Amino acid sequence: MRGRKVQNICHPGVVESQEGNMVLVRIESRSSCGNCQAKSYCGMVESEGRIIEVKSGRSEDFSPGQQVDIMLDTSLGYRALFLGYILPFLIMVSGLFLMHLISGDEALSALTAILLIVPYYYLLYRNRGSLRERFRFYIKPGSKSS
Amino acid sequence: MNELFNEITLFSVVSLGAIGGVAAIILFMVAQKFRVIEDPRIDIVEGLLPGANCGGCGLAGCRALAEAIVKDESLEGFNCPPGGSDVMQQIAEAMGWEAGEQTPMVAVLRCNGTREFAPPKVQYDSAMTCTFAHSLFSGEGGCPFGCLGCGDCVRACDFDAMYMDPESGLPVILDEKCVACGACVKACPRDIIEMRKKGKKNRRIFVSCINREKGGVARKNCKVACIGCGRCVKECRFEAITMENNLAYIDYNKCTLCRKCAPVCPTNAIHELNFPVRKKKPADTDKQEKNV
Amino acid sequence: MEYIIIIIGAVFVNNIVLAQFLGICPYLGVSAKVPTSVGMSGAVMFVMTLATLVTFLIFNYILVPLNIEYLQTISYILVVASLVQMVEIILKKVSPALYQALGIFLPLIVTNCAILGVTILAVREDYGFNLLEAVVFAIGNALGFALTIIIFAGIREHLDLVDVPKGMRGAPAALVVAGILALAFMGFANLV
Amino acid sequence: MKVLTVSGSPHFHADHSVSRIMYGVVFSLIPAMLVSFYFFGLAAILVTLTAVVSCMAFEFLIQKYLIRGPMTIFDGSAIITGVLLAFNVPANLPLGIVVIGAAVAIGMGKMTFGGLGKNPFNPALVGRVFLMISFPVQMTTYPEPSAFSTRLADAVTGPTPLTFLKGGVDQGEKVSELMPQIPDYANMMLGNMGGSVGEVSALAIILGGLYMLARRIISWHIPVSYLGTAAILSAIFWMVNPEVYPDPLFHLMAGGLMLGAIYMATDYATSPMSKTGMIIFGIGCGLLTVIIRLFGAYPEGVAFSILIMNAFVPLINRGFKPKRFGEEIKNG
Amino acid sequence: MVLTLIIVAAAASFTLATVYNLTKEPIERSREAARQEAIGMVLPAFDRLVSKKLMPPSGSDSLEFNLAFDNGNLIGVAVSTYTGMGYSGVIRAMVGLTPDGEIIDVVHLEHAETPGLGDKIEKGKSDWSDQFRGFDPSEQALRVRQDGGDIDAITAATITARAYCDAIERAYLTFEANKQEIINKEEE
Amino acid sequence: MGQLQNFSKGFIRENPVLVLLLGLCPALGVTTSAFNGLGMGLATTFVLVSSNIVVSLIKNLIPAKVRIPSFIVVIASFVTITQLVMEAYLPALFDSLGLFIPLIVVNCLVMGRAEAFASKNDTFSAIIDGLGMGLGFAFALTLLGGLREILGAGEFFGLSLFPGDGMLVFVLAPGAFIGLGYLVALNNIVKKKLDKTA
Amino acid sequence: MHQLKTFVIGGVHPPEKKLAEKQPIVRLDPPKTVSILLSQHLGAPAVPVVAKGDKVLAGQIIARGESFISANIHSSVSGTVAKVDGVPDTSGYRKQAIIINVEGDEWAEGVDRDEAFVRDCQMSPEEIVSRVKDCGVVGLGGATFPSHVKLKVPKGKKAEYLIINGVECEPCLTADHRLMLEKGNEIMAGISIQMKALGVGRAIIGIENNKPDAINNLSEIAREYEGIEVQPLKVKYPQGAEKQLIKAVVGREVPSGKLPIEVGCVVHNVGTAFAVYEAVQKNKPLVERVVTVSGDSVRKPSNFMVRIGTPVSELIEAAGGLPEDTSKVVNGGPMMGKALNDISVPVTKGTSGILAFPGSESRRPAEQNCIRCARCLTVCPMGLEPYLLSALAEKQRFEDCEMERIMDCMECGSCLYICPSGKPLLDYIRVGKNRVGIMIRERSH
Ligand SMILES: Cc1cc2nc3c(=O)[nH]c(=O)nc-3n(C[C@H](O)[C@H](O)[C@H](O)COP(=O)(O)O)c2cc1C
Ligand SMILES: Cc1cc2nc3c(=O)[nH]c(=O)nc-3n(C[C@H](O)[C@H](O)[C@H](O)COP(=O)(O)O)c2cc1C
Ligand SMILES: Cc1cc2nc3c(=O)[nH]c(=O)nc-3n(C[C@H](O)[C@H](O)[C@H](O)COP(=O)(O)O)c2cc1C
Ligand SMILES: Cc1cc2nc3c(=O)[nH]c(=O)nc-3n(C[C@H](O)[C@H](O)[C@H](O)CO)c2cc1C
Ligand code: SF4
Ligand code: SF4
Ligand code: SF4
Ligand code: SF4
Ligand code: FES
Repeated sequence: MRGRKVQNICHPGVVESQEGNMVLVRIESRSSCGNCQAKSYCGMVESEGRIIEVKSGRSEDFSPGQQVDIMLDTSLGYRALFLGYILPFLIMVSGLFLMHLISGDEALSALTAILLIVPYYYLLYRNRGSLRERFRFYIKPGSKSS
Repeated sequence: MNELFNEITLFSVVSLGAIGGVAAIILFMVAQKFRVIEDPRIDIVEGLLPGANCGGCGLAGCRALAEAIVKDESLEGFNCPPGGSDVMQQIAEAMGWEAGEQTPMVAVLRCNGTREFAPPKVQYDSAMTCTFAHSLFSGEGGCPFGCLGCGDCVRACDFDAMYMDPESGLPVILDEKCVACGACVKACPRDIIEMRKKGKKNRRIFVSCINREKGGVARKNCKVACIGCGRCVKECRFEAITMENNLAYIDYNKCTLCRKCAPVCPTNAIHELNFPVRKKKPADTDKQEKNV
Repeated sequence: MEYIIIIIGAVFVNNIVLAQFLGICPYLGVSAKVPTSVGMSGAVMFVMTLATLVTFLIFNYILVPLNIEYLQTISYILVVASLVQMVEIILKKVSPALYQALGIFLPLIVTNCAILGVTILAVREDYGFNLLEAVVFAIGNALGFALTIIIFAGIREHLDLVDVPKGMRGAPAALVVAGILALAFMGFANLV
Repeated sequence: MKVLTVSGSPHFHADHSVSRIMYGVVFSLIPAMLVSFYFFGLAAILVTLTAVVSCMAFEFLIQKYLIRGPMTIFDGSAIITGVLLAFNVPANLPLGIVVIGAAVAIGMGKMTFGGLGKNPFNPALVGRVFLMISFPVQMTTYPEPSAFSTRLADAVTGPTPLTFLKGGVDQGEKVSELMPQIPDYANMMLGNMGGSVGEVSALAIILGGLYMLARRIISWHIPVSYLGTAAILSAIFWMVNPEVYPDPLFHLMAGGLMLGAIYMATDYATSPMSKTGMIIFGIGCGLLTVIIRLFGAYPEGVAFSILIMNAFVPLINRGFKPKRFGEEIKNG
Repeated sequence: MVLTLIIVAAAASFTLATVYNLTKEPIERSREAARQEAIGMVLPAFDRLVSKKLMPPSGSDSLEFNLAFDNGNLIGVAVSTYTGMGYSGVIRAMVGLTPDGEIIDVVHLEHAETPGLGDKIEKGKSDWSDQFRGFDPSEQALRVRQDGGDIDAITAATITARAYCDAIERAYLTFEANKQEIINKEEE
Repeated sequence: MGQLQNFSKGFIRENPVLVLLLGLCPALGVTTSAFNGLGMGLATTFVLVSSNIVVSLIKNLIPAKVRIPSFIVVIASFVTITQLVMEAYLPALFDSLGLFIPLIVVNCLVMGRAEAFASKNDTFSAIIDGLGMGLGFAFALTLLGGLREILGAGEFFGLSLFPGDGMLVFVLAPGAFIGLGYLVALNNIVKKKLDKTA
Repeated sequence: MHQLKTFVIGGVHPPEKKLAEKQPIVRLDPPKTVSILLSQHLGAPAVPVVAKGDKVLAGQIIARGESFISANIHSSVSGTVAKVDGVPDTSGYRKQAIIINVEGDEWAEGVDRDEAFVRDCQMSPEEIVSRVKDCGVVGLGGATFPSHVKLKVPKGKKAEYLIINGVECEPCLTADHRLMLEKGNEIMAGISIQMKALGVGRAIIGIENNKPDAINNLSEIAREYEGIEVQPLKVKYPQGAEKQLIKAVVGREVPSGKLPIEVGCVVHNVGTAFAVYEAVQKNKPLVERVVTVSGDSVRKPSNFMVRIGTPVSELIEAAGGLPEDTSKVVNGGPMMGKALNDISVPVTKGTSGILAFPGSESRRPAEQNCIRCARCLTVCPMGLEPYLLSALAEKQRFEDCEMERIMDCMECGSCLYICPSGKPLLDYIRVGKNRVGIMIRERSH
């Protein structure tokens, strides 16, 4: 009954396929220069977008080709941001400064800093299951406005 | 010679080759993982579309339509109202398909409750939005079906195809600009605007009223309301007119534009657009001319 | 202290967008939503730092010793472009869920202009930065970028609601806002 | 019985209107205006008049020919912008520059965004900062105050207390040695010091502020938090080293702090909506003002800090919402 | 695929190396020309130039001293000096000194001061820097008037003016500190 | 679309700066004077045309998957060549354009034309396209540079127009944004007028 | 001085204009015909149980509320059913109504029309509730929510306080005020009946300080009742709104989107208490109510006891008719009432007042740009940001409206009252609420 209190981020996409209670949705990375011929090549971001898997109890309501909106809690978005970028950033920088403090060697500390994110990513990899559980998406039929 | 090709050349070639190699491997992997399988035809189709992103096709923008068309490999069921059949024809040519014949449509206003015919009984003094006015009261003229005149439809039109006539208090649709995107239809809280076939030579006949009240009641608020007398239904030989809830409706697919029905309507609720002037004027054609 | 001065300098005095004119495209283009601009900022922070580390190494340990500094542009662009992609790929492999969430959160990842600009500036002679200073410089610039785009996303949300006159809507208003913002930021002149 | 009017509820409306509020502000500015006329004479009157007239003229022209909107020049907001712009420039500023300032304030600061209430930045300050940066020489040459002055542009010029002190401290001189050379606090309070047209008299400005508070045109939150923060921060520095950093009282009365805190930080369109937001805004302005004054290149930081905080207003509005009914369940 | 890119990169770098080698000379030459021009502007005609680096009494970098000889006589020294006190960024200037330490002329080499304000130190933009001609730092104070010196500041750009004085003074002080050595040079 | 149209569209209707809003960083960064704007515009045009030529020549030799990185390398090479040649023969301009020359490499305009046009068309069309777009870019930059120079310094291409200094703000960062903002608005109006007459 | 209790966030103080304050309630005779709408209450319309031509008596049931939230409707007069047809309601749309031609004034059997006061009630709580339901009692405070529903405490919840709403915070209206003066005993008895039904030990009557006579009168009577007390309140609109009243009286805040029972309170209007008394002690269905006729255009501001279904025009006649310059007639209070486009509409159970204003007072101020003065947000008693909600709704950004809690708005009108730029804030907020409501409903099924 009650309105959602959480804030959502919305992103339009197109249903790619639908199996079981899983809907695969392709979202476009809408780059800044929307009307540029270079489109997605600019900035060298992949162009065709990504496939998002959405679990939905009403997956049969969605058919391939349909325009939908994918939604995600803003707070989850921030969490993803933290795990994806901020935390490795912090690890990298603190590794850099620590190593520099210890060894005083620039090349060594730089390499350490860069390599430190490898174990971080490994940890992420080990936890991918629980992350999958946590990052849930909602789906709804698309609207023109968004 | 040494001037041009020295160890700098060597270092350059080697190091950049190495960097390039590493980059290549990474980018190669990228290409593998995120292969671009986008059909180049989508771009072509998109290029042909007008780019108004109006949503008239029912999809989220021109690109979406282009994708859908290419995906279906056919134009069946797709329609770009702003572009019209011209664009569809072009796409068909570009793709080497047959273009499906499109019926050009246009928006019509099914209310003639001008200040003259449905004089205002009260004065509205709130936000100029039909949606709110509709929720507040039946309207200045008292007709609970008629146009409220706050112009939600006009604001919804992206193509400058509508304007509010200050005289009549009704919106006016400019046929030549209307691309049948349907935005106004959605905007009107009273469903007054209908998308109809443009018709031969732009000619259209329709009942310009959607009042479903009983005749007397409807007539009390508006002189040109459809009173549900049924004369037009009897007059039409093509069974194009139906009567439901005291309201006549002309089916544009059946109507042959024979013009028989209009003169018999006692309230002049039936509109003829873009016809030549009748030779023998029935009682009050002057009113009809206003509507053209 | 040194580091703090570098950061204050990069964030306020020589703001990357408002004074150095780098990363204008994302400034104008990134969606007018505050959360998105925060996301963008985080991604830029990570990538900018990483790129600075890598290019610093390449510059000081390959290009300088071999006397081929002139290959800076071409090698940097290759490095920056592939780094950005690599982060993406790794993230996708490592945690698809995370990757997907970020895909919804961020409309675009990183624009190279700002990254490339900062990596080139970080090894500029007259700054004479050592590695740590270069990294702090990169972080400062990322923060400066974050500050401006988040402020601007806020203003944009406001402008979206108030019906800016037709001719000024969109980019023109955004640029004028940037201009006034740059005017205001001149107040920080000579702060460090 | 005439035709009935149908409108949504409520059917009562409070006795406010935009122009009443705006003219209230204009009225409250009169004391400061009189003080400026007293000390800077005809020049101040001319500058004020020019600014007001050109602000109204530019608003008229832009509404009429560019935006084609309704006539708004008599709602009083352009008058305020004009007066405050004039109050923020030296009395001997060439009138041509005043007109440019008015054009920028109204054209760029206000009408670019659609006019009253839509602008994210304070128009008068946009005008002032634009002039400050475009015409640094003219904008930093201040006439000396003199009672019933009738002189025009060629008045004796002198530094404002802020420039004087900053210049001195930058040269390594001590605050205690510099202080005796500037007007004493009583004179500063009354406005007998060098400075922009309307900023000199703290007393007159406070008077106007009290009037606006009494009429509930503004609330206390922004001025108090702004002045309070500035006072506290400058007091901390002063306690650390009184020879380099002047005392808080000096900061409060010198320069445009009072004018800024009471008239310009409170501008509705460019300040936060909620009470907490206003306090955050005031604190931000206070911090920035003191930092710029003490460490920046400019002796005065009020205009810059308010403009910078203006930029944060949408974020503040987003982050500090009014307390909602039923938010925390307090049962007892 | 990888190979293609390596080849492309190699081909590109090969071309670049060639262009680099081709332009190396002209770049050197244009740099040298700029230096010569600056020296020429601050010194009278000379026939021989000897360069040497000297550390200033204060400052992190050494200064380049160009001793100019005419007929074997030291006729002046062109000092490439710098200051970090500018409004934005480092200011570099070439200062010409007579063997007595009097300033012949000053010309800026590089600065990032505000156009319209600080850039008045450029000779083409204003004649402000002409006041250094014939200035004798041993008798007059190389400081702006506001600071009790004998140099008129640039209106509204005191900082730049102050910085410029600092740069010149650095050159002068270094010159004074190493005067002996420089004079000795003459004797070599 | 005729070649002429291909060439001319870059000036108003599809002006890369004023309409497509591409490459704004250099557009803002270097336009302190009309001359700098023109210089930057021409440098970009050179890179654009040369890389368009090379791309259209080698388009068939490059496998699709490494197309983008190869194009990057090609573009970066031309940028470096520009850099070197400029430093050698136009040292003053080189100094004032500074960082923005290497940044041509990330100018979406260059990459965009290479990818969207040159890689699909013959060499001649690619040259025309590059020239059109590049000169449109140069046009916008010169316009903005001129505007800023006139308002900010009272000069145009170094020629003094009126005595005095002008409004300093226009040579500084804020002036760049403000000038471009109103130019874009103006161009919108002009474009609308053109569309109406068309 | 001791600060009077009131609610904390927001609120305005419109001119009170209680013109009919001193006018005793006058009972009006039944008119010639009445039109009794089938939907006079919140919830589903009642279903008619009579047909054209039927003879009916006053107090006889003529339509039955069949769904869970609905209410019975009784004839307010005796006579013949002329037809069951659409008649324009207050907004001009036709709604089904039973139209009765009045013949005499005979009452149905079982209705006790004796005025004598009966204090004690012997019924069990269940019996009370079912009697209230049978008699078609609905909330008379404005929302016309069926009272029997509110008298049943939902499972798992517990009511601690019955709060009686005698605030009458709307300007002009004096119906509750007069009722409290003239029917104090009956109201008190009604309250104790309601307390019994709800099983609560305490009832608090909240009355604003501008009605000292009512406060005195009820305090006097309350001494004879255990657990009932009178709480004087500071004058502030919209104190009468349920959540604000609870906050003012017991200091609890009903969470967003929740009902008062969440914090152990049930709120009833004094008129409802009186109606409950009449239903339970006198078996008299809700067929008449007190209506204030007032406003600057009314010649004789009065309080009338009228039969439901009487045309508004008759009330106005009884109050001396309307002067020529009248240009707005409002059904309800000036802050929440509905402007009528036709004065022939019938009185319903929810009609608390009929106000008429001259032209000078009935026009809205001209609309200007929002100057972001924050007045609307300062006065919003729900702590919302009306300027934002309205702008979002105008831009059709309904999802954002929902996020900004548009559904918390109770349409009190404080924001639109205070706005200096004459922004039609509430109009757009209503559009937004409407659409968000649809969105929420679509989502939940
Ligand atoms: C945008 C801007 C740029 C400035 N650039 C310089 C500059 O390059 N050099 C300088 O000395 N002062 C510059 N100033 C002025 C200083 O901030 C400061 O006001 C001045 O140097 C103080 O000197 P005065 O004693 O002449 O007023 C600039 C001011 C502004 C607003
Ligand atoms: C803004 C607003 C003002 C209200 N003012 C009053 C009032 O003055 N008196 C009153 O009895 N009810 C008022 N109500 C209605 C009450 O909220 C509540 O519905 C009523 O007291 C419940 O009692 P009832 O069910 O017996 O009507 C108001 C409601 C709103 C939303
Ligand atoms: C869907 C709905 C269900 C309600 N259920 C109950 C209920 O179970 N118990 C109760 O005491 N009141 C209930 N109410 C009544 C409200 O609390 C409130 O008294 C009524 O809406 C009138 O209040 P107002 O005049 O302030 O708007 C309900 C109201 C609605 C709309
Ligand atoms: C309390 C108050 C303070 C104001 N302060 C300013 C001001 O500092 N500068 C200004 O241009 N306008 C000011 N105005 C006028 C008006 O609000 C301003 O022009 C708006 O920013 C225009 O949208 C003020 C108005 C009020 C009510
Ligand atoms: S009139 Fe209606 S259908 Fe026609 S273009 Fe306008 S909005 Fe679309
Ligand atoms: S047609 Fe509909 S939307 Fe248009 S003005 Fe009339 S009521 Fe409003
Ligand atoms: S009260 Fe009116 S003018 Fe003030 S903020 Fe609210 S909507 Fe805007
Ligand atoms: S009408 Fe709604 S938004 Fe306005 S003050 Fe009342 S509760 Fe708040
Ligand atoms: S040119 Fe696009 S971000 Fe710099």
